[in-house]
Order: sequence, then structure tokens, then C-alpha cells
Amino acid sequence: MTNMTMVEAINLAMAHELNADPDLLVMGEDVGMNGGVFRATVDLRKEFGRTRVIDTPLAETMIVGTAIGMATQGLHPVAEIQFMGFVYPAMEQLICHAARMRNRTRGRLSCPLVIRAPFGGGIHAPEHHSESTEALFAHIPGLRVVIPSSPLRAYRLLLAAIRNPDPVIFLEPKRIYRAVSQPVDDNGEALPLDTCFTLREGSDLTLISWGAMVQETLKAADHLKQQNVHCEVIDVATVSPLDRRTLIASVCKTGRAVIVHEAPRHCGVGAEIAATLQEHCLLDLKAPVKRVTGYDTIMPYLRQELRYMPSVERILSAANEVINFGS
Amino acid sequence: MTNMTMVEAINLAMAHELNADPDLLVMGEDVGMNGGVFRATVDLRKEFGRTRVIDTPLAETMIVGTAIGMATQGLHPVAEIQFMGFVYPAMEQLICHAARMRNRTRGRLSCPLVIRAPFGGGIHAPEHHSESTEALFAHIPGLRVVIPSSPLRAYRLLLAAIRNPDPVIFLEPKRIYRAVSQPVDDNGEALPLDTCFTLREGSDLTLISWGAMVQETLKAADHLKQQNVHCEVIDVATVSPLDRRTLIASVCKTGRAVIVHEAPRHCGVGAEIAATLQEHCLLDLKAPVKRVTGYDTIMPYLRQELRYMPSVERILSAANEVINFGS
Amino acid sequence: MKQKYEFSVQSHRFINSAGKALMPLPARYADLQLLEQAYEQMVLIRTFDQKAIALQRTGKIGTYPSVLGHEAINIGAGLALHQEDVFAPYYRDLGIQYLRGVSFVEQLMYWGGDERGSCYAKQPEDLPICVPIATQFCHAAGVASAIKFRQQARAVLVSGGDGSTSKGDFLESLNLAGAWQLPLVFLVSNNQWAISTPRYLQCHAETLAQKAIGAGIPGVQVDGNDFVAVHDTLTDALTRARTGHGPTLVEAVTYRLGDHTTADDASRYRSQEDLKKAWEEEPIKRLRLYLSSQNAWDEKREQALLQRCKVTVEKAVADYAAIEPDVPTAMFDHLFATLPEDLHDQYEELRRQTQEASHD
Amino acid sequence: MKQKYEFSVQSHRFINSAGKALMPLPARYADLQLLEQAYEQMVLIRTFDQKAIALQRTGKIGTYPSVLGHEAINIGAGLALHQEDVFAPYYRDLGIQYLRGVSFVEQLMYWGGDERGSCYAKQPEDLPICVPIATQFCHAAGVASAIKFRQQARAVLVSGGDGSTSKGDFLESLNLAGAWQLPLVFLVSNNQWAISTPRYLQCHAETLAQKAIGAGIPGVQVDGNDFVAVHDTLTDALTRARTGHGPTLVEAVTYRLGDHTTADDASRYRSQEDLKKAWEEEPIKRLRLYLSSQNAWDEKREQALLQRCKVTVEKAVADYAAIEPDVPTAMFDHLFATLPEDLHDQYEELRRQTQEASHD
Ligand SMILES: Cc1ncc(C[n+]2csc(CCOP(=O)(O)OP(=O)(O)O)c2C)c(N)n1
Ligand SMILES: Cc1ncc(C[n+]2csc(CCOP(=O)(O)OP(=O)(O)O)c2C)c(N)n1
Ligand SMILES: [Mg+2]
Ligand SMILES: [Mg+2]
Repeated sequence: MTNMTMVEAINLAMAHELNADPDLLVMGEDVGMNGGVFRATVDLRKEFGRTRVIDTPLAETMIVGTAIGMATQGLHPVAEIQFMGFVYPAMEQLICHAARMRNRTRGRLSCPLVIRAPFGGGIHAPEHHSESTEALFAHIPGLRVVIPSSPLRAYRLLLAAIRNPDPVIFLEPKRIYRAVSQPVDDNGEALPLDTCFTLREGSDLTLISWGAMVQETLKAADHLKQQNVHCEVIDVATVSPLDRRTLIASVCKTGRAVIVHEAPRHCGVGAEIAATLQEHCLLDLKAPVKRVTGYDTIMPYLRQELRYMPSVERILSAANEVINFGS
Repeated sequence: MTNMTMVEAINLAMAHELNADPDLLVMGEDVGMNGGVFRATVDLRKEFGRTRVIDTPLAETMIVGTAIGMATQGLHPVAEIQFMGFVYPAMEQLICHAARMRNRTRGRLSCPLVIRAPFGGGIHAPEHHSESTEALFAHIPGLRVVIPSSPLRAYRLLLAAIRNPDPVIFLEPKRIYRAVSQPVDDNGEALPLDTCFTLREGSDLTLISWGAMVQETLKAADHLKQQNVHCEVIDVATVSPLDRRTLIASVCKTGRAVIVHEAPRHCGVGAEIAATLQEHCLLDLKAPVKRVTGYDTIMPYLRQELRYMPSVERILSAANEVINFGS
Repeated sequence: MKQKYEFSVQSHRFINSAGKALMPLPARYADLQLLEQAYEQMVLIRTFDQKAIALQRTGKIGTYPSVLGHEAINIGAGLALHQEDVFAPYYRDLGIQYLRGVSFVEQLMYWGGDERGSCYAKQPEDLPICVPIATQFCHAAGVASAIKFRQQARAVLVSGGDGSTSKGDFLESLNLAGAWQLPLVFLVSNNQWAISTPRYLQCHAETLAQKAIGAGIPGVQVDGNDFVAVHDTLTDALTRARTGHGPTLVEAVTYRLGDHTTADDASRYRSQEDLKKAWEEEPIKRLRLYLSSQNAWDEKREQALLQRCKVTVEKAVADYAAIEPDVPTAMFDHLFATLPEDLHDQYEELRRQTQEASHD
Repeated sequence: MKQKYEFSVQSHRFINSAGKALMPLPARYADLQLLEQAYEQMVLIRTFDQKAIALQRTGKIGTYPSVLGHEAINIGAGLALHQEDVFAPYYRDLGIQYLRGVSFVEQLMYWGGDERGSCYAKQPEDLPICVPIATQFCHAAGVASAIKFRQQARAVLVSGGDGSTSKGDFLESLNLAGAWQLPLVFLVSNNQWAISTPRYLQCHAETLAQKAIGAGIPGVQVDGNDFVAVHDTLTDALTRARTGHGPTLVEAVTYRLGDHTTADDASRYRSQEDLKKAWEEEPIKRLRLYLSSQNAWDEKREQALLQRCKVTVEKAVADYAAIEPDVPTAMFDHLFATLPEDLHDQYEELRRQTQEASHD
């Protein structure tokens, strides 16, 4: 069991499956010799060769479209999109084909691929390198959308994504690629792909988050504990399909919820969760479900990016509003 | 004042502005000689010539990207995407450029363009010709998303969209392109771009909808009236930015809401509205806000498409659940 | 210092519109059997095509894109493919699909709005019809990559229209096919129109075949109304692909003799004269004239063929009519390999409502 | 019948790496002033470039893409443009932008993460830097369409890397430029790498210039380390564009002498020998050698130039350092022409929090 960062855990999961599954391919821009711009695929080329770890031309439509074609032949491509901000040329292929190949052929062909993309802000990157648009994918029936928030969950969820027979969008919160380390056992054990993870149990307030924001949310929970507010902290992890049951159970218990995400608020995944919670917990709700999110404006360049993203302070302020609601 | 269908009203609005605004261009696949596959641009080529009503090569990325470039030069392109199902190649241009040109240059350049696209099901069209993915655009800061639901509002909202100095996604519910006629006065009067329209006032239940579903919603309201349930019916019309104020005021008054849309439920615009309503009307809510939507699966081909779309029956069943909640 | 790089594109035609061979046909056509077979298939396809249009007019199927004028391309390509190759069609490839084993019933189901039409009972690997223009080129590149990865001696044929050559996917795939030297043949059916957009508005280049040059792969133009030119060129290109000699782009020049689809009215945007001129070039007549000139065809055989075609098509239509609609919940059955728990409620709701509706 | 279509691409070089003219230079370079000016600008750009890398290392700006090796392309293009033309840059066009009037301070602001760096006080119409690869080609086509629509005698220059030629947007725009005969020049800076992806993995074609053939427009290759070849070819192409003679694709062949950006480490994927060989071709030395051979340059002028460049760059850095950060609420100010009512709450929230934070 080695202590490792999330990006190392992701690398490990790919290496594990490249060994276990002869049909697995890793492809994308700069994934080969360079080992990926974040080093997520480092050394894979050396170990598995250029036929299995493939540098592609610079064309995201083609990367995803080609991966779809490969997948119909029973290969299992893991395609890296260098940054989530560059996945949009592939939207047509994802929406019209990856998500539909199985349904369109009534199960004759399928699309067992994984699209990996680093996402989110906070690392002082250039324009387009910092957005979070998971909601766009979550809205597409036929796609799974998975977001790890710790090295161990990254390893195990990526294994699950690779082994899943359907297309998975696997979004990697790059702000915490190297921010936290954790022992990860390379035992090949996968997690389920449609459950939330309850990171802390609590009775007063449910804090719901995913990706890099889980770190801020946990910090907020620490602060609140000092105020004697006991938070249940849930890492949603699979934003589609969503594990509504866990979320509903928690909020029906605590009666209060704050949802935290980096993406803009309007029509973000937080909206879906809030809508679900009011539908199923209305009579238990002691306060409105609040959302702490990126603003509904363009993610600023690096000088101001931290002003845009939810901070511990903003989470605390929403939590206090919810706790003091009506009083 | 002539009686006209929605598609005629849309044609009229373009003709009006082509006359009024020398910088206006109409462009897209088959908009010229053919007058558009739905005849929305019929006769415009004849009247305004091929330099202002322009057939493009078959390439949606390029259509939208070129329109953006034109817009930076102060032209006002109105670009037709033949069906909403074919807009995805343009996502990168819309998200990364149309929505950002003004912000990126701090107001030096802007992007006054309109993307028109017919959308929605119910006309027995082939695959990809029937989906509703307005939520994808609504989630993008910097884009306006407008959906008319009657000939008159189509005329006036399209005028507003064209005159608006920022990019507008104008989605045309093709199921009602010709289903209803209405007198439309070609007086050049535009509607505001960020208000809902209250089509009926009522005290018991707010029915919230947009696009073609407004028809089904009105029918449901008729039925409910016979049950002595008085519905307020709101046509959202501008799903982004959203007129939350009108929606909140109505639901705080009625205490009950059902949202109806064709798009899949998960992370649809209905989620945003429900999230907003619980946040602002929690204490007034007599029942959970319900959503009647397309299912979270692939829109079926024409044989089954009506099974997928919200029907009057499904709306009534949700309305009754809401009305009988707790009793 | 000035250096000059030179490139070229060949254009092939063997049989002209009068049914006359312009030069000796390649050896594989010496025995006329192949040409007779091709002719029969072309007539069968046209018979079915006319029936399908009629079925749309009476509401038995939905919008349908006629292949009128594409018969030589369809049958030329279909006969050049091997069973173990993979075909990635677009929507105007009825005949290729038919020769691949996709039955007329499946085709009617597809155009009739029933997803089961893409099950392709006899053709497990071919891709389904791709509605978003040009996206299939990328899939085909992926299939060809898989074939290359597994070192199989198979080729992939992917097909699209002249309009599709303007879209990025086509060009990105062409480039990839060159960079990776894929066993992939691109077939462009240049029928002069993309709905109402004429070929010259689509692209300023003299030929569409020359798009291959930018990808560093061979490009060839053929007369798409000449079965021999289509079949011969594709046979060679597919052989090269199967034997590790890389990709080819083939542009087949024809004319769309019908409306774009049954939802279109081409008389809005093109002249009767042009259409009349195009009819003189149409593929079926010229092959019949050639066969007749070789004493391999006559009116009696023609009538017998038409009768056979009619029977085949009528049988397919009857079989199609007998098919029960799918259960509505099928829309969930193939969304994922197994339905996620989160969707059970929606599945149940649909099932319940369907039952209620059927009890009304 | 066989027909053959023929195409070609010319490749130009005037001054070789030893600074020797391989043939008489075009008349416009007879008086050496233009070449001296070009040389001075190239040195200035390199001076700024090195400073920018240093500023990134000390955290004064964010990730920065060096133009090392692109100086002849940058200055060749910048000097070929007229003020009333429009330029659509990519991120490795520092020198072109500088000659267009985009100040070093603005450039530092941009790479320092301040949106105001794209205000281009002296350049109202040029497009801002485009980060998503190849998307700028479409915008440039749109600008060129507007210019053509208004019948203005202006040209548009759009620029991208070798990697960008694989992406659909580039190819779709090239095709449109041909179809619409736009006043548009495409400049491809082929520096052999797209981050770690070498040119040969990007495309199997011998040249990138030949991508023009598929669009039916002229394509030309030039030695991108030779200022004269770049400037001469672009001057002609831009003149043709301004005078209604349509688009051109120009591939300028160079080598990226630095890392992809300051976030990259090129030693991971390319050899020192290749890099060393590329340095022999670099653009600045060869122009100096040529000027020296014409007695138009000497060590004294060189030293004076370096000193001037240093002063200019230091001044820009100091001015940049003095700039106050923008107000956070600026992120809302330019979202729409006027802030929709729906966003007032968020605007207020941000304003409040910023104030609180600044009071802490
Ligand atoms: C991405 C996309 N855009 C638009 C359409 C609508 N559309 C369907 S067919 C067609 C024209 C295609 O022309 P071409 O490629 O020449 O094929 P043809 O129909 O002539 O055989 C268009 C624009 C589509 N299906 N997909
Ligand atoms: C659509 C898109 N995909 C990926 C990237 C990430 N990326 C930035 S630069 C680059 C390589 C570009 O290479 P090239 O076009 O040759 O330009 P160069 O950097 O060599 O000047 C990549 C892949 C991007 N910016 N946009
Ligand atoms: Mg065509
Ligand atoms: Mg490069």
C-alpha cells in the first residue's frame, strides 16, 4: 500500500487495467511520450507500447468519434481530453453517438469507453482551463458522469468506469490532483458507479458536494463542528445517474441541506439535487435547500478565479443561513 | 393584421428586421432558394438577395464560428441551425466564444447574433430531429435562451432577440410551427427578453411550461378548471436569464406548482425552477413542486415518441398529486 | 530556392451514358455474370425505393430519402465489400446495406420509426445509419483502428454525401486515416446537392477527391453512374486497405434524381432542364444498354426481373406490416447494459401509463 | 476514360541558415531598411519573450508560451499587414500582435490573468487570443465575410500552429474561404510540435500547405526561419486578398525552440540533438548574417539594439507591475451589455464578500 496523490492513483488504475484487459487502449493528445500534461499517463507508453498508449492528432471530435468506433469493435478506449474546456468539439459525438449506440442498435453494438478530463479551477491556469460543466453531460441520457474526490476513490471509480460496459465521462478535479495523498492499495477493487459516499455522519445539516469542493466542504464542516453543528458530508461522486436515495435519506434526517459546487448555479447539478430534495423531503425540511456555487458568469482569469469559486466562508455563510432560518 | 402561424410570424420578424437593419444577415443551410426546410426563411432570398440571405456549406461549427466573426464586425447574423439536434458541433463556438467575446475583450468586441433552431418532438421526424436540450444552453453564462410558444410571441421575441446586443439562442417549437394561428401585427414591437408570460391567472396551482408544451399545459388547465381547480399558467419563454420574480410570486400565492417540459428531467431547466421555488417559497408550499418531463432516456423514434413526451394525462396526474398532497 | 510539390487525382469512367465501353473493361468483368448480377440488384433497389416512397405517402413509414440515381454507387460498393469487412453507412446507402444483409424489412422498420430496424440480424458488426452528417467517418476510423490493432485482414468502408465533405468530422477522419495508415476507404457520393445546396456552393475545389491530398492519401474520382468504374475502383481500394496499404478516398459523381427526402420538394430550387439532363446519365439504363450490346440482356429477361423484384418487395412490405410495435418500455431497456436504480421509478411510471392507455 | 487533375504547392526560401541569399531578393528588399527594421523587431520580441519566461518563473505572470523560433514568422506577418487589416491571432503570435499595436503591458496583463489585457487600446478590431485550438479560423472567416459584404479593400490574417490543421474548424474555414472567395490569409506556423506530438503524427501529408488543394485555394510553403520568404509571400497573399483575388494558405516551417509553455518540459519527449540542429536554422542569426554581409549591421549596432530592447522591456514590466487588479465585480460587468435583473443578487453577493474580505 503506497501513499499517493490522486493523479498517481489515476495512473495506477489505468496501468492496472492495461495489464488486466488486453482490449484496453489509452489515447489522447500527449498521453504517450509526454505522459499527459498532468502526468496522468506517465510511463504507460514505456510499459505498454505505442499500440496501446496512443498519441492522437489534435482533434477532439475525432478522438471521441474514433473511440466510439473502437468501442463498437469491443475495444475499451480510455480517451483523455486534455482539459474539460476542450471537450466541446466532441459534444456531438458524445450526445448523438456514445450515449446512443446501445439503444440505437437495441443492444447489438455498445460503447464501453471512458472519457477522462481534468476540470475545475484553482490552479492558476489560462482561460478555458478552469471551468466545470458537468451538468452538460449529466443532462444527456445514456452517459454516466463520475467525479472522484480522493486518491482512493479516484483509483476505484476509474476501475469501475473502465469496466463499465457503457460510456462514462470521468472528470478529474485537477485542483486536488496533488493536494492530498492517501494510501492506495493496487488490489483492483472497484467501487459501484451509482452511489454517493457519506464522508461524515451528522444530524443537523447535510453538506452535499463533489470534486475539488469536497475539500472546502469538509473544512466548513470542521468549522461548523466548533459551532456545535454536526454536519453530514456527502460526496455525490456520480452525478449521473444520481444516488438520490442516499441524499434523500440524509436530508430527511437532518432537515437541512447546503449543496456546494464550482459550476455556475443556473441549471447546474445542484439544481437537480435541490429539486429532488424538496420533492422527497418537503415535510422534513426545516429550511430551504441552499446552493453555494460558482457565479452565473464567465470564470475569470487566474487573478480573480478564487473570487469566483465557492470558499469556506461562502459555505459557512450559507450553512448559517440555513441553520438560522426562520429563527 | 393577418392571421398567421408561428413559422410565418418568424419569417415576418426576419423580413421586418432585414428591412430595418442593413447589418442584418440571415444564414444557414438551405435558407436561400429553398427558404429553409420548414420555410421559415421563405422568400427572403428573393426580397433581400444572396448577399443578405446566405446558403452556407454544411458545417455547423463553421456556421456559428463565422457568425461570431461577423458579429465582431458589427453585423447582426441570424444563423439557422436546421434542427437543434445538429447544433452540437457548434457547442465549442457557442460556449467558448459567442458567450465570451464581450467579457473577454471587456466590451471592446461583442457578439450580437441569433442562433435559430427548430426543436422538440411530435412531428414524426427521423432520429435527432426531435430532442429538446435547452438546458445545455441555459447553463452557459453569457448566452440568452429564448423559446416562443405562440405566433405573436414568436414575432415579438425574435425581434427582441435580433435587436439584443448579445448572443441569443432562439429555439422554435416546431410541433406548433403550424398548429395554431393568431393575428400578428407587423408593427415592429418587441417584447422584453427576460420576462415570463402569465397566460392565465389562478389561485390554486401554478402550471409552468414553455415551448410546445404550453399547449398541453393549457389543455390540462382547462380540464382542471372543470374540477374547480384554478390554475395560473406561466409560459417561461426566456429560460435564461430566468424571470424568477414572476415564478416566485405566483407560487408563493398558489402554494403549488407543476413544471412541464419535453426535455429529459435530470438536470433539465425544470430542476432549476423547482430549486428556485423551494428556496424562495418554502414556507408557502403546500406540496412539493412536481415536474412532468420527458423521461431520462433517449427520445424514441417516431413510433413511440408520444409515449415519451408529457401528455395532458401526465400533467393532470401530477397536478392531482400536488393538489391532494398530504390529504 | 523554389521547390515544387506535385499532386494529382485520377478520374475513371468505363461505360458512357450510351452504354458504350470507352476502353476495354478490366479483366474481372470479362465474364458478364458480375455485371448481370449488378444490374439485377440495381433494378431491385430501384423497385424497393419507389415502393418506399409510396409507403411514406400513405403514412406507413416516416420521412424517407430516395436512392434514385445512386444505384450504381450502392451496388458497386456493396459488391466490392467482403462479408468480413465493416461498413459505416449514411442514410442514402440502401443498396449497400441490402447487399450486406440488412433486409428490406429492417430498412422499413428503421424508416418507419422502429429502433429494431437497426438490429441487423445478419450483420452484427456494421454500424447503424448515422443521421448527423459526417459523424460516421470518425466511427469508421475507430473501427479501422481496431482492425489494425488486432492485425486483421479486413477493410472498412465509410460513406457520405458531397455535403458531408464540408464538415470537420470528415476532414479530421481523413487526416487520421492518413496519419495512422488505416485500412479505411472513404466513399463520397457526390450527387451535386446537399438538400438545396448545390455542389459549387459547398466547395470551390474542382473535385472532392482532391481532399485526400491534404491528408497525404490517394484520392480518386469515378463516374458514379458507371457501375464498373465504382466497383473496380472500390475493389482495388478495399484490397489495398485489407493488405496494409492504407486508406483511399473515392469520390463517385452522380446526380440526385429524386427529392432530398419525401419531406423535400426539389422543384423549389432546381430546374427541370438540369434534372432532365441528369436523367440521361442515370446508371441503370446505361448498364442495360451495355449488357444488351453484349447480348447478355433482353426484354424478356427484363420483364422477368421486374416481376421478381416486385414479388420480393411486396413480400417485404407484407412482412413489415405484420410486425407488432415494440413495447414502450423498450426505450429504457437498452439505455444502459443494466437499468440504473435511479431510473426504476420512471420505468414503472411509463409501464403503468402504457397499461392504462391500453385499457382505455 | 481516364482524366487527370493536377495540383502543386510551391516552397520558398530566399536566405539560408548561413545568411546567404540563394537568389536575388525581390525588389522590395533592395533598400535594406525594411530588413533592418525586421531584425530589430525580432530581437525586441526575443528580449521580451525571455523576460516573460522569467516573470512566469517568479510568479509574476501565469503559464506563458514562448515564441522562441517564431520571430521571423511573427515579424514577417506583422510587417506584411496593413493597419486596416484584421488579425486573428493564436497564443504564439506575440510579435504580430506587438506590431499591430497590442502593447507589451497588455500582453503581460493577459498572461498575468487579467482580462483587461485584451482591451487592445490601439487596435479596436483585431480578435483576442483564442485558446481553444483552431476556433479562430472560423471567426476570421466571419470577419472576412463582413469585409467582403461591405466591399472593403481589407484583408484578414488568421494564424495557428501545425497542430491546429488537424482540427475541423481549420478545415471547415479553409473550405468556406474557398467557396466564398474570402479576403482571408491562413498562416500556419509549423513548428514541428503540438506540445509533445511531432508533425509526422499530426498528418501524413508532405506539406501542410497542400491542405489548400482540397478547398480549391492556393497553398504555399515558406521557410519560416527566413524573414524574407515569410514577408514576401504574406505580402503577396494579403494583397491578393485585399484586391478581391481570394484566400491563400501559407505554411511557414520553423521549429519550436522552447518548451511548449512554461508548464511544459520538452526534454521529456524530444532529443537534444534535434534541438541543436534546429538552432542552426533559427531566424535571427541568419538575418543578422545577411545584413552583416551587406555591411548593414555590426557589433556596435547590435549592442545598441540590445540595450534599447532591454530598456523597452523593463519599462513595460514596470508599468505592468504598477497596475491595480481589476475589481472582482468586473466579472459581471461585461457578461451582457446590461446585467439582467436575475443576476443582481449574485452581483451584490460578490460585491459584499469582496468588501468584507478587504476589511479583514
Ligand atoms: C450535422 C447535420 N447538419 C444538418 C443535417 C440536416 N441534413 C440532412 S441531410 C443534409 C444534406 C446532406 O447532403 P449530402 O451530404 O450531399 O448527402 P445527400 O443527402 O445529398 O446524399 C442536411 C443538411 C444533418 N443531418 N446533420
Ligand atoms: C481544442 C483544444 N484542444 C487542446 C488544447 C490544448 N493545447 C494547447 S496548445 C496545444 C498544441 C497546439 O499545437 P500547435 O497547433 O502546433 O501550436 P504550437 O503550440 O506548436 O504553436 C494543445 C493540444 C487546446 N488549447 N484546445
Ligand atoms: Mg449530396
Ligand atoms: Mg506546433
